[in-house]
Amino acid sequence: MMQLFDIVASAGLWAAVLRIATPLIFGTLGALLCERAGVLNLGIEGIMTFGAMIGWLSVYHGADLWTGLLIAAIAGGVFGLLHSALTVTLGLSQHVAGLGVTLFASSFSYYVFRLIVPVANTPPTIVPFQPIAIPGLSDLPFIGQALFTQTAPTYLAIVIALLMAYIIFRTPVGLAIRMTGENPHAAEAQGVNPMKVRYGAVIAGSALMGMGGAYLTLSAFNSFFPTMMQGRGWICIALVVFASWRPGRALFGALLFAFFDAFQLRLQTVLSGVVPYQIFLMTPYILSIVALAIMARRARVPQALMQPYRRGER
Amino acid sequence: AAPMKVAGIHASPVENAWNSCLHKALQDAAKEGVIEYVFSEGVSGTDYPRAMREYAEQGNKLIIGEAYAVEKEARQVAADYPDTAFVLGSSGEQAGSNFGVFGTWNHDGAYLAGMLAGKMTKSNVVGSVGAIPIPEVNMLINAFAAGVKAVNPDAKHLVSFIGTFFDPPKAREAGLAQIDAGADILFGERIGTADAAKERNIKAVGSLIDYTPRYPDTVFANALWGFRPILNAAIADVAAGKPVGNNYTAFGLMKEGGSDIVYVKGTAPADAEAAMEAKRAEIKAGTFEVPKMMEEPK
Amino acid sequence: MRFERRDHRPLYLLVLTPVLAVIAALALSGILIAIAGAPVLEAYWRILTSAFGSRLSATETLTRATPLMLTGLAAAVAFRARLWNIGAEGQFYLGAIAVAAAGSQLLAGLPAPVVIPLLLVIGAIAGMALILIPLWLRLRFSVDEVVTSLLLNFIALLFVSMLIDGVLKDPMAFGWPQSQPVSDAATLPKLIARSRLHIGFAIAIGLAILVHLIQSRTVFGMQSRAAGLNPEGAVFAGVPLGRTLVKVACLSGGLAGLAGAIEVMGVKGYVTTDLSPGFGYAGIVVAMLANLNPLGVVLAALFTATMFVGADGMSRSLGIPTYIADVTVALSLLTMLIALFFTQYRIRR
Amino acid sequence: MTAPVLEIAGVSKRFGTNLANDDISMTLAKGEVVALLGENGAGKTTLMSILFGHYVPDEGRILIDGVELPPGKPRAAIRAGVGMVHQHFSLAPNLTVLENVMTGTEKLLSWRSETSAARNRLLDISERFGLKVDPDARLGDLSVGEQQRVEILKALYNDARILILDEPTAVLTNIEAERLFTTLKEMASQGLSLIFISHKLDEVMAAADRIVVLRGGKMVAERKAEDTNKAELAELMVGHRVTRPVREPSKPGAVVLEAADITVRIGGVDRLKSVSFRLREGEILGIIGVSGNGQAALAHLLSGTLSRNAGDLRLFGEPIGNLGVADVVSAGIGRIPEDRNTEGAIGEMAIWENAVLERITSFSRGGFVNRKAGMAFAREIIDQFDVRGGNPASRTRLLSGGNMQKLILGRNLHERPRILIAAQPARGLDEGAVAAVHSRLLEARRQGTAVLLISEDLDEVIALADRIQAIVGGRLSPPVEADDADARMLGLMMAGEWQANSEAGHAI
Ligand SMILES: Nc1ncnc2c1ncn2[C@@H]1O[C@H](COP(=O)(O)OP(=O)(O)OP(=O)(O)O)[C@@H](O)[C@H]1O
Ligand SMILES: Nc1ncnc2c1ncn2[C@@H]1O[C@H](COP(=O)(O)OP(=O)(O)OP(=O)(O)O)[C@@H](O)[C@H]1O
Ligand SMILES: [Mg+2]
Ligand SMILES: [Mg+2]
Repeated sequence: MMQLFDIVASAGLWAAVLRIATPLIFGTLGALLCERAGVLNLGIEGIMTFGAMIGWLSVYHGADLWTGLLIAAIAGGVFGLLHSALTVTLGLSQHVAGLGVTLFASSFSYYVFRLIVPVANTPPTIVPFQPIAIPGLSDLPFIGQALFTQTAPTYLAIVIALLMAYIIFRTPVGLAIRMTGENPHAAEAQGVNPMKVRYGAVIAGSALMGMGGAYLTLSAFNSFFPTMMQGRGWICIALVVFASWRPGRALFGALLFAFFDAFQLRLQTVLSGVVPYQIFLMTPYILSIVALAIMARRARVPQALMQPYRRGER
Repeated sequence: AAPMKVAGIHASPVENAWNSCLHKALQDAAKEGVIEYVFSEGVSGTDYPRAMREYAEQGNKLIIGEAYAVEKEARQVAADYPDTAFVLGSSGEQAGSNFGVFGTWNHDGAYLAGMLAGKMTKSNVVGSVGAIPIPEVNMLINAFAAGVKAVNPDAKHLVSFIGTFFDPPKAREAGLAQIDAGADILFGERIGTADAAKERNIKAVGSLIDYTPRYPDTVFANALWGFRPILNAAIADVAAGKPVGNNYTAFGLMKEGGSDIVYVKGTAPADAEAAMEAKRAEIKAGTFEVPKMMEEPK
Repeated sequence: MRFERRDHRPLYLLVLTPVLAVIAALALSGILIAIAGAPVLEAYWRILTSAFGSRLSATETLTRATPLMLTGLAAAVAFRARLWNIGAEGQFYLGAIAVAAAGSQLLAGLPAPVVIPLLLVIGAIAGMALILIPLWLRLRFSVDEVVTSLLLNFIALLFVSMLIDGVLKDPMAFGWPQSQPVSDAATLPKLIARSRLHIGFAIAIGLAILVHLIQSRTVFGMQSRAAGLNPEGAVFAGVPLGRTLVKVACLSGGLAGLAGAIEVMGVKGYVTTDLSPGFGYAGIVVAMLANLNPLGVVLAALFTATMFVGADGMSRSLGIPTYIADVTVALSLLTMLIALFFTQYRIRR
Repeated sequence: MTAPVLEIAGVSKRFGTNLANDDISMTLAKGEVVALLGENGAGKTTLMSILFGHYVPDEGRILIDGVELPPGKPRAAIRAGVGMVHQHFSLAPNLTVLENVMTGTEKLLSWRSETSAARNRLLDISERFGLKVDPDARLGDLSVGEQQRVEILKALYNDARILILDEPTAVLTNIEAERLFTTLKEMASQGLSLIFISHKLDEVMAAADRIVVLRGGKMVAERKAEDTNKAELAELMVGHRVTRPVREPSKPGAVVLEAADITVRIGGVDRLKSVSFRLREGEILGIIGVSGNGQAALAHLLSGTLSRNAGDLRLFGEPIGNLGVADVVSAGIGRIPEDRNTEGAIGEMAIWENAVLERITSFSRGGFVNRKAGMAFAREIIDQFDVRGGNPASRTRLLSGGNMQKLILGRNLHERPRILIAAQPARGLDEGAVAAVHSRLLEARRQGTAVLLISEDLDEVIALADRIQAIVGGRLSPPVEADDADARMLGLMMAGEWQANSEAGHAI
């Protein structure tokens, strides 16, 4: 019991929570934006993979880190464009188009990576984002080390979460997005073009996914590996539901999930071998499902989620 | 003679350290003109037997790879293609005349690195980050721990498994968690661990390949494993028309010159280095054998 | 530019569009092949011969299509009733592990004609058991099953990993986490000797026909379709909604579990955590390619397997990165989806 | 005459092979109220959708104040002052009233929604036109009538000068409808021009200045309200004379269904409170009431999709427990649901499947559906009940509302049920279709079927029912003989006035 308390009370744990959460925050916000406009984007796993690959590749070829992140965002946006073309213009089934995009984006990432990067004994590296100690704040005891010694993309992710909450609930374009996700016919009747809104939301959301992937290779690590995404994209899809489609709660959900993960890694150091490690790895998923069961009744699903909108068809 | 046609089949991407050992040795051999090398990577278990068959049908004389996930089927394939030699990483036994196996036994180096680490730790806590507790990973981590204990019986040894072979950011987090728990030297069975050590300015030990160039001030020792001796032995057998249904593991042992430790001199205390070098000589001479403990480390 | 739904689907279109889709996919992956410096035309030829050019390749293609047919059917059955089961991957693994558990220990020693059907049933039941969790959550708490069934995939895989690392671990595997093998009696007979093609392939086709009959001819098929299309209307017409969904879920989960069982009994013999290269997810795409038609699933699975096995073999014979196989499959799926769209819609202005 | 604010010039629109609008031209003057009339599928909604920019016309132009609107751009239409209230509401239930109204009214890429200014403006408008709403209420929590108000406010908020209402009263109660038309008249007097679509000829006669009639996509007539009458309009719409059938006297037989003190509770609310009634062979018992007073619960209870919490039900004299759909159907109870699109039919399934689904046990053996018999059954219904627009194998969604209703009637009446539960059987139908449905109900009555008619339409109930009970707040009034009833009295009953008088026996 004492040991558990020590783990939770360690600043290192909370710093890890923020690090582990960062790609999830980007991804979840991205998926959330798409879904708010009525489009489920299961392309996320592949888009994050491609973001991780292309962001890293750009920096490896001399771009600076921020340019790498930007390129990952743009690449994500391009896949968002593909997903929109399939699901918005053609109105194809959103699950399937998304799985198709994931399959394509991830295998394409690996293929491109293998063509461009010579196979070496260890994967080539870049110099990743370095932690920024925020002057003043980072000197605070405990909190300082836990919260204010992250790399720049982590701070960016948090800012984007707050910004997105503001945009969705406080600006005209946010209202247009929500309306499109609730009832695209109503949006159209008010002169808002639901197709354009969906395109915009999916492209922007996918750009965020690309950035989330790039965090893994530009900050959390310094190389790209095929298959390194390890299901993080799917977690984001779950977190959107967990967050009842609210950016603030998405931030919270990502942090909570990351907490489980960071906690289990530390728990292993004290309980190693007593409990099968798979149990630890399962916990975040099980708790997500439990949380869903508790929250589902209150969650307000965007009513037009997964419904294609075709003009002039009833 | 014309170079021998050799195919490599890798279940993981070839960046994966273990596969990269094979891949590098094969590439080197190809560069030297000894073999002609083709390969597939990221081959799933379902597709693995087909890849073996396809390479066999394409006339490759020797097929190098890993049977771990397909032990039964791999032997079946070998039986179906008696004219092709298969030499695969495996925990099982060789079969017939054309199915050879090898293990990855670089635990000698790990033990020696542990001897250095045991003398270097100030917090008296060291940690190991592994993929999943399979025998060869266990053996390595146990050997490291045994090396530590041999010189510092009071030291505490932490172990974490990340549950997958391939998640460097996660390995890094696992390493950080161990540092937070007090470890000041990390044994990184998985890539990513040393990144944690680097970030927190502590020392780390690498496995299979030499990580020191990648983490110059962090990784001070590596338990190397060389595949080339195994490959050479297999090529020689094939060329001589001898059956390859052998266990080639021994060619990878330290006393056979297949594995070793490389370390940055002067990082550990001089007496620790001296003690370690003495053990190293004993191992090479065959007078000391590092215990092979395959059970999951606690 | 607008799209207008076609009233009639002319036959030439139904034939032509898929062909165009394949051509488009091949053209696109041809670009990537050319970038890798390989001869494109030869690559196409190699795709064809690698998929069907020899006894080995043809049987391999059919072998790889087998689990796709079953997971494709699992998805098609569920989606028809608007039950969004994204969890076929997890159900696949549970089916597999159940068979490994029963086939290696409980039922060892029984003769093949007894043990094989018994194990198939056990695998199906395991798949059903898993899908009942998201279904229960949906019926009881109205939790969206897309997410829960997706998450259960990870849990199921970890669960399997735990079992094959623990109670079901094969002591003969030198500590590698893999299950004990099923007994020889439990191994599915081969359809063609000296190949991997086993009777699971025939079972899958038989099940596709059976599912087709169920969906098109039976009361349950009609009711499940009604429940999917319009739950309120179905209730008014006396369709027992909950019971129908449970039946649909059992059918879907059962098929996915069976896919895992058959893969173990027919191909691999035991369970590891890399038993499935995403068969469960691929099944969803297969089902959609088939427009949720059970017989179409057979064709779609064959198509997908052909593309994969063909491109995979091609990459080996031309020495270009293996990942081209998945890229080609992905491109074919995307172009095929678009092609199917144009069999249903026309462009106007 | 002043220049028209709106001119529709030679508009044509084709869907596949179907010419939905055929060279239609019409005008609208400032402050004028025009009613657009026509059978189901005549092309009214299509024309208005073109005007509003939802659809792109194949030919023709729309001019506002003499300036041509770009086709297919709802935004341009809104800017030009066109507001549209859709046949099926286009609102988002999860958003607030204010959010529904504000969508698209501000520059999309601005950094702030001016919410409080918008709230004030909305309150101003609602004050001015007497359309009261709470801007911060969640839309889904509002009644249908209030939602209708929001739809109109949305248009007014955009400074609409031309307001189009597509069947605005189809889902409103009489009282709400009256209130709506008062408001609309008021708007017209303030200079707004209005086009409304309706199947209710009374409304059309009362509210419109001018009436335009469409038939089969063509404009067939245009009349000033004072120069025409209901009969002529009905004939213009359908192309031949329509008369609603009248009820002949009949001798009701034995009581087949008897309810005593039935209570139904849903989600903690009593939807039915000690409801009692008796239904006899060969009679039509009309249940009138403003929607939302328990009609749905009553219909669902008798349809087998809801169970009661208290009270007794006797079917053919036998006491019975809770009934499921299968029991109800096999007992020979026919059911016409209130909402044909959600409950009555499954649009994506074939007509024959919809015909047999609720009695699937009689069309199957050993779990297998007898498709041939089902198709034959559907063909019989199509022939006997004059269902137009599809064959047994075509998708039901392609049927118009009226024809879908005929299909539902047909599958119920074909087997000559002993009891028929008919909820709003003529809602949203055109004059011709209404007449067809009514005569079917009367014919069933003649053949001895006991009909429970649940309706909000007083005229319909007075015309069809032998006896009438009102439902208010889940309670049922005592019955009155239809011959003794008049609109005023029924209006009082619907307002719950019987309770005061019921002690005095049937004093009214
Ligand atoms: N989106 C569409 N796609 C294809 N055909 C359509 C579409 N909308 C309308 N139609 C066709 O146009 C014709 C006119 O339909 P419309 O909805 O305008 O009728 P309406 O006069 O509004 O009928 P109602 O009184 O039932 O509302 C219909 O017969 C139908 O065939
Ligand atoms: N998507 C569509 N494609 C083709 N025709 C359609 C489509 N939707 C409707 N129709 C046609 O439109 C016509 C009118 O349909 P509509 O739904 O307007 O009927 P309705 O009487 O208004 O129904 P309701 O009373 O439910 O409003 C029908 O003839 C139908 O065939
Ligand atoms: Mg209409
Ligand atoms: Mg209508």
